[in-house]
Amino acid sequence: FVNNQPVQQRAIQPLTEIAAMEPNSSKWGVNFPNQYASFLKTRDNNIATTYGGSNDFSHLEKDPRQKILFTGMPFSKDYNEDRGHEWALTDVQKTKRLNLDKENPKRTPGTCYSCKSANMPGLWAEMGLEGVGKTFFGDLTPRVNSSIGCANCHEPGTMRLIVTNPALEEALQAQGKDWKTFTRQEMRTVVCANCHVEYYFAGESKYLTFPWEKGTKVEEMWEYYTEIGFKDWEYPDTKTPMLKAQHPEYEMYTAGSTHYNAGVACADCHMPYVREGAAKYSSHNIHSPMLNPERSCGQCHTDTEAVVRRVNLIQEQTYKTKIATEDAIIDAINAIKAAAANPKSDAALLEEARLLHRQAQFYWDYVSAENSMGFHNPEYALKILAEATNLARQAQMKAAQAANDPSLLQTGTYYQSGPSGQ
Amino acid sequence: FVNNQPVQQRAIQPLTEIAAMEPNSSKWGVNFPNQYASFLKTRDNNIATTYGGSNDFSHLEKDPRQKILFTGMPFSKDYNEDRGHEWALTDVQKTKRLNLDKENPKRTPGTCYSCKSANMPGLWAEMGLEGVGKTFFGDLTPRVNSSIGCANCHEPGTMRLIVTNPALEEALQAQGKDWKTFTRQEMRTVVCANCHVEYYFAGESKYLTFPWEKGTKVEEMWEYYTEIGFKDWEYPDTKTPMLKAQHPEYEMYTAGSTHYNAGVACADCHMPYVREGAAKYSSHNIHSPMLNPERSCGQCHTDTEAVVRRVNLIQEQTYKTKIATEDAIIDAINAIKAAAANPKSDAALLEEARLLHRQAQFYWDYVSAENSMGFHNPEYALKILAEATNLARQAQMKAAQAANDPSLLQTGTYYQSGPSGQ
Amino acid sequence: MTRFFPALAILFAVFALGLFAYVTDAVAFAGSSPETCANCHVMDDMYENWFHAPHKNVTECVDCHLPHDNVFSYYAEKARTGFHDVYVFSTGQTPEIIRATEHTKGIIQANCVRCHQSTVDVVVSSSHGNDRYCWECHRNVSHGPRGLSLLPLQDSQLYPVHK
Ligand code: HEC
Ligand code: HEC
Ligand code: HEC
Ligand code: HEC
Ligand code: HEC
Ligand code: HEC
Ligand code: HEC
Ligand code: HEC
Ligand code: HEC
Ligand code: HEC
Ligand code: HEC
Ligand code: HEC
Ligand code: HEC
Ligand code: HEC
Ligand SMILES: [Ca+2]
Ligand SMILES: [Ca+2]
Repeated sequence: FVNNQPVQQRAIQPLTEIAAMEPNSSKWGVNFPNQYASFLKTRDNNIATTYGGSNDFSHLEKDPRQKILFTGMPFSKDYNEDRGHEWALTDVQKTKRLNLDKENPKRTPGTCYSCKSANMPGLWAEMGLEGVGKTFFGDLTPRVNSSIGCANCHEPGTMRLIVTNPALEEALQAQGKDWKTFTRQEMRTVVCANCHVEYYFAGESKYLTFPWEKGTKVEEMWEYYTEIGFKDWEYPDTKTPMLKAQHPEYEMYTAGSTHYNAGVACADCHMPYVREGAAKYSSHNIHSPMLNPERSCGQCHTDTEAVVRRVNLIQEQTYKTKIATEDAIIDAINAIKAAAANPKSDAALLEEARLLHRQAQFYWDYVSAENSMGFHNPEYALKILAEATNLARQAQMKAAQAANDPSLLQTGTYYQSGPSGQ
Repeated sequence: FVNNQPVQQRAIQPLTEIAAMEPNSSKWGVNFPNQYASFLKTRDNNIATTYGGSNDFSHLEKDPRQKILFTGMPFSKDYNEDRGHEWALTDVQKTKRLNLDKENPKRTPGTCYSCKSANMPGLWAEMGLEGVGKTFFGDLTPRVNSSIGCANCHEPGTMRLIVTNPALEEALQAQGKDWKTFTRQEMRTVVCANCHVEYYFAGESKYLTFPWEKGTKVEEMWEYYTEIGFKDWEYPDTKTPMLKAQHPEYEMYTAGSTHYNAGVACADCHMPYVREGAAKYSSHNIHSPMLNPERSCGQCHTDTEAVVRRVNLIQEQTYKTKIATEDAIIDAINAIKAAAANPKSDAALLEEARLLHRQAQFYWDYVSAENSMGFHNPEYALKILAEATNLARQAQMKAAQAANDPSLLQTGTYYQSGPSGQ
Repeated sequence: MTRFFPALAILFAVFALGLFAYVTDAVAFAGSSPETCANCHVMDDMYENWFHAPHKNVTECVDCHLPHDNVFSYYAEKARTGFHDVYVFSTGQTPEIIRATEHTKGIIQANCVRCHQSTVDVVVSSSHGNDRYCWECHRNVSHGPRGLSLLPLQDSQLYPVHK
């Protein structure tokens, strides 16, 4: 059997040549059938895990508090669990968060395609970040026909991992970093930061920007947003200038987590090596490691059961603490609403209450919108939630002071006021 | 290399026979000079680490908030960092927490010697837990002449680890556990639970009791104390029936921590093996593992620097969060004081405020009195602090509602009112 | 006919074994060279990690993985695991993650103690037995740093040289 194995190739022998930024993954697949075949499997996964997994359940139905927390902005209409990379294009096109009225000033810009398609590297090369931002989403649609694909992560020919999103390149530069000097192990994390990061659309041209100028910790992004005076929307009735955090997986993970500290990369857990006969390759069937912990964790942890038990405990503790924070923010919202409706309220104190509300919700969202329910960095997640709860309670107290009305200090208002909570 | 070693003795060859419960460790030391010599070194350590270490600095000076939090009870007079086992007897005799007035109903009972001396196993055998509790501390002093020693942990002859404190045996029994069935590895943790646990003195006979009937998690001990209506003291002016938590190392560590989950024992980190010639033995020089991480952590973690960095980060995050909790509790105390002083305050709401205050401080103390600044179970510590802060803020809000006075909602009162904070 | 059967059977068996030995390179398997174990690519990780671990200078795979109490149990176990491994490998049933069995762990533990008796006597040879494996603490002695990425050690066949 030793002699009857095919001779091992020591390097990849390309069968066909791939053009730079080729959006069609099936062409790359000719050279790399294993990676391509595993990649296609992201279409078929539909298995839920306790808090994540690949079925696109609605977060708003699972936890109706979030409907209240996002009142007045698109996430209160439609917010589903993420699923495999092959679904990205479908999902962005069908979400009710889009505004497809071209004449409306709030129309959805082309920027929303940034992280959903292998056509983007080509489009960025052609139009730049600014051009994409200025184009209406609907106008870009005909030019976008592939979901996420090889071109989002690889350079053809060498198959090196590369930064393909210009917004990431700029954000790294703003911190004085050049990804071209990164090691291969670093790239196994940074390549995910093309997309799994907090972002906002800067200015009229809806320029895709990562708020990392001061750093990627939650305090640093908060400071950045405060300094530029950015808001995603105004919370109705409370009139708080709000921020929405989105999938800060990269930021949370790299904020000194145990695994990051120890040199572990995203791909180590989410793209473990798998064997096909005697050959090994990186699984491109990216999903929750809880669906195959033996493979994802077992390469480093011999007692897989023990670490899975830990994941469960960490997530449960994070989830419970997160819900307590949500309850506190909802109490604050109700108090601020009442205070804002009261013409006698002290304007300065009310403004303080709003600022506390804004910060509490951004801190909470940094944990809530992050997709690992705390696992990527458990201590950091819990520390942030402790701060967010403290801020939310202080927001409520300031509102009561502003209105000089202790009856605004009701707690547990979410439970008292029926299912809508309002 | 295998054959040129001297022939080894297959078991421990005792030179002298040791009597059961022999309090004099130097007698045991004749048979086990290495263990005894390392044990004696706990006298000479005097090195501080960032949050722990072996010099007995004052916690009240390092963080004056604790003086406020313990107002009205002995810990506000004297509360120092712990140091080596050889100091236990000296330290309990010199602490200003003692009440040495034999006629005073609040006189210190003999129970305070329970965890400080190798004479205790013998005294328990003679007087029982009840007899020790009924005896005045001063009256027991002449019978106590050794600090902690071999007899607190070992059975002579076999040198097996054993439970020597009857309170631990009873607490385990109450949970349906029999330590005699425990594995050797389990005993390497349980033997520390003879002392490193939360306790209280039950009833008039000051019967040493561990509050574990419902379990050892913070919620379970809280429920237990609530059910039996126990209080350690009444907070002056607020009139809150308070609880004091003490060194719950065993409880915190075993509450699903990563290391406990993975089968690691206290002795693995605090009593690492050391080599003397070719043979290795357990270091009995018990202290902070941060004083020799290469040995304490280095066999399991090859990158010792990385884990030490992690300890620093975990402790820093826990410390900051703990201070935020203290600030919140102090705000609550000040509000409740004012509400209690106001004759118009609503009694029922005020009572609710007190209950919240009681719980917030017990939760906080479970983390604060635990001696690892979060490291033994970082996620659990932070989760508990998040809850404690939430409870403290709610206590403050309830007090403001009770007095119908929004001016009680001041935050950061510790900073506003000068060094005494009151 | 029945008279010839045993002889024929033996002849056939010798032939079959010879053929088996030829196609499987079995002579190598009778030895103790670690490269032999690594013949199966599924043993690559263990080989690579043993190669980079402290024991490389002093041990071969079989020093830990085969019993050393006497020559019979050594070869009996060698044959047993050898056939098991070959069978599993040849029939394509190799599990994703290979784990030492409890049986194997017992053998390894005895070997640690065999070489390190003098060091560990005080701590393991007590009247109350020893209930942990040495490598619960010495996580890197045999197969290199556990918990660190194994991937950089494995990339040569997967990835073109990366500048
Ligand atoms: C040490 C292993 C590990 C590393 C490293 C890691 N993750 Fe995860 N990740 C997990 C686990 C475990 C979950 C939780 C899955 C669940 O709840 O089912 C998760 C969840 C996720 C999810 C949500 C999955 C789902 O089920 O919906 C995303 C997205 C994600 N991680 C992206 C990343 C990114 C990007 C990085 C690097 C910045 C990263 N991960 C690093 C282990 C890891
Ligand atoms: C080009 C943008 C992009 C890049 C690069 C990218 N992702 Fe994603 N990822 C997405 C989007 C968009 C989704 C959600 C798709 C959906 O739900 O429709 C997603 C979903 C996921 C999920 C959830 C899958 C599930 O079944 O629930 C995981 C896990 C994940 N990504 C991990 C990674 C890792 C690890 C990397 C880097 C190796 C990475 N991603 C790189 C955009 C990207
Ligand atoms: C910087 C990259 C990036 C940008 C820009 C971006 N997304 Fe995403 N999107 C992601 C990632 C990563 C995920 C998967 C993680 C998650 O769902 O939290 C995702 C998931 C989604 C999903 C599936 C899950 C859900 O929330 O229902 C939808 C729909 C979606 N995005 C729509 C949009 C829209 C609309 C915009 C523009 C307003 C947009 N995205 C802009 C990276 C991005
Ligand atoms: C979400 C990001 C992402 C996408 C999309 C992606 N890859 Fe990869 N790919 C990776 C990462 C990460 C690695 C590991 C690289 C390393 O170890 O240096 C990798 C490795 C590879 C390798 C090297 C061998 C191996 O298996 O480790 C090949 C070949 C490859 N990918 C082909 C493809 C092809 C073909 C596609 C499209 C079907 C594709 N990749 C899409 C992230 C991606
Ligand atoms: C590439 C190596 C690697 C992979 C893959 C890996 N880990 Fe880890 N893990 C480590 C290292 C290194 C540590 C730090 C402790 C140590 O040195 O052992 C660690 C620590 C942990 C801890 C303790 C941290 C805590 O907060 O309790 C848990 C739990 C854990 N890992 C779970 C997982 C899970 C679950 C997976 C798979 C989804 C996984 N690990 C994948 C290397 C890895
Ligand atoms: C995984 C290693 C580990 C385990 C297991 C462990 N500890 Fe610790 N312990 C530490 C570290 C690290 C510190 C922090 C030391 C510092 O801050 O200097 C600490 C601190 C302490 C302290 C305070 C030390 C000082 O410097 O004052 C005590 C007391 C303590 N532990 C007792 C215990 C007990 C009892 C157990 C078992 C129930 C236990 N430890 C289990 C690592 C451990
Ligand atoms: C008989 C009671 C008792 C037992 C049993 C006991 N301890 Fe202690 N321990 C104490 C007391 C009391 C102190 C504080 C002494 C002082 O500060 O005067 C202490 C202090 C410590 C310290 C702080 C040392 C320093 O230098 O700061 C550590 C660490 C510690 N113990 C760990 C352990 C471990 C681990 C075990 C079990 C193997 C254990 N202890 C068993 C009573 C005990
Ligand atoms: C159940 C065991 C137990 C009992 C009962 C106990 N202690 Fe301790 N004591 C400890 C342990 C363990 C430490 C070390 C950990 C620490 O300081 O938190 C300690 C530390 C101390 C210290 C040194 C550190 C400091 O706080 O200044 C003093 C003094 C002390 N105890 C006094 C007392 C007094 C007085 C009593 C009776 C009211 C008492 N102890 C009852 C276990 C106990
Ligand atoms: C605070 C608890 C404690 C005290 C006090 C203590 N020991 Fe130990 N001792 C242990 C633990 C834990 C072990 C490890 C036992 C095991 O691994 O089964 C141990 C192990 C031993 C062993 C077995 C060999 C070894 O080194 O592991 C000897 C002998 C021993 N101790 C002697 C003594 C002597 C002599 C004294 C008094 C000077 C003493 N011990 C005091 C906790 C203690
Ligand atoms: C509880 C953890 C633990 C266990 C279990 C353990 N060891 Fe150790 N061992 C250590 C530590 C810590 C040292 C380092 C002592 C030193 O450096 O002074 C050590 C040292 C050694 C050494 C000397 C190393 C050198 O640098 O020369 C040998 C050999 C050894 N152990 C073998 C074993 C064997 C064989 C077993 C199983 C019977 C075992 N150990 C079980 C923790 C452990
Ligand atoms: C007997 C073995 C052993 C000893 C001794 C040990 N650890 Fe660990 N440690 C583990 C295991 C097992 C894990 C869980 C992750 C894994 O499987 O690697 C872990 C995880 C960790 C983690 C990740 C958990 C987190 O919350 O981030 C840190 C940090 C760590 N250890 C630090 C230390 C330090 C510091 C010491 C010494 C004071 C120490 N360890 C001693 C076995 C040990
Ligand atoms: C024919 C290919 C092949 C060769 C050559 C080989 N192995 Fe294996 N080995 C395997 C396979 C396949 C498994 C998985 C078997 C299973 O899990 O049932 C395995 C499993 C193991 C295991 C873990 C299972 C157990 O028995 O505990 C050990 C240890 C092991 N091999 C050691 C060795 C050593 C030592 C050598 C060299 C003397 C060696 N192997 C040579 C294919 C091989
Ligand atoms: C110094 C002793 C030692 C040497 C030499 C050694 N091993 Fe191991 N091996 C171990 C130990 C210990 C384990 C069990 C690891 C565990 O359970 O965590 C193990 C486990 C394994 C496993 C099962 C995989 C696993 O992680 O459980 C395989 C396969 C294996 N060894 C093969 C080999 C091969 C092939 C060689 C020679 C290249 C070799 N070993 C050399 C001690 C050794
Ligand atoms: C064939 C004999 C042999 C076997 C089997 C063996 N060792 Fe060793 N081991 C040695 C020798 C010789 C050294 C000294 C190596 C040196 O100094 O470079 C050593 C060194 C060590 C060391 C100190 C170096 C280090 O890595 O920290 C430890 C610890 C150790 N062995 C533990 C083990 C454990 C655990 C096992 C079983 C899994 C084991 N040994 C199996 C012969 C052996
Ligand atoms: Ca998902
Ligand atoms: Ca100390």
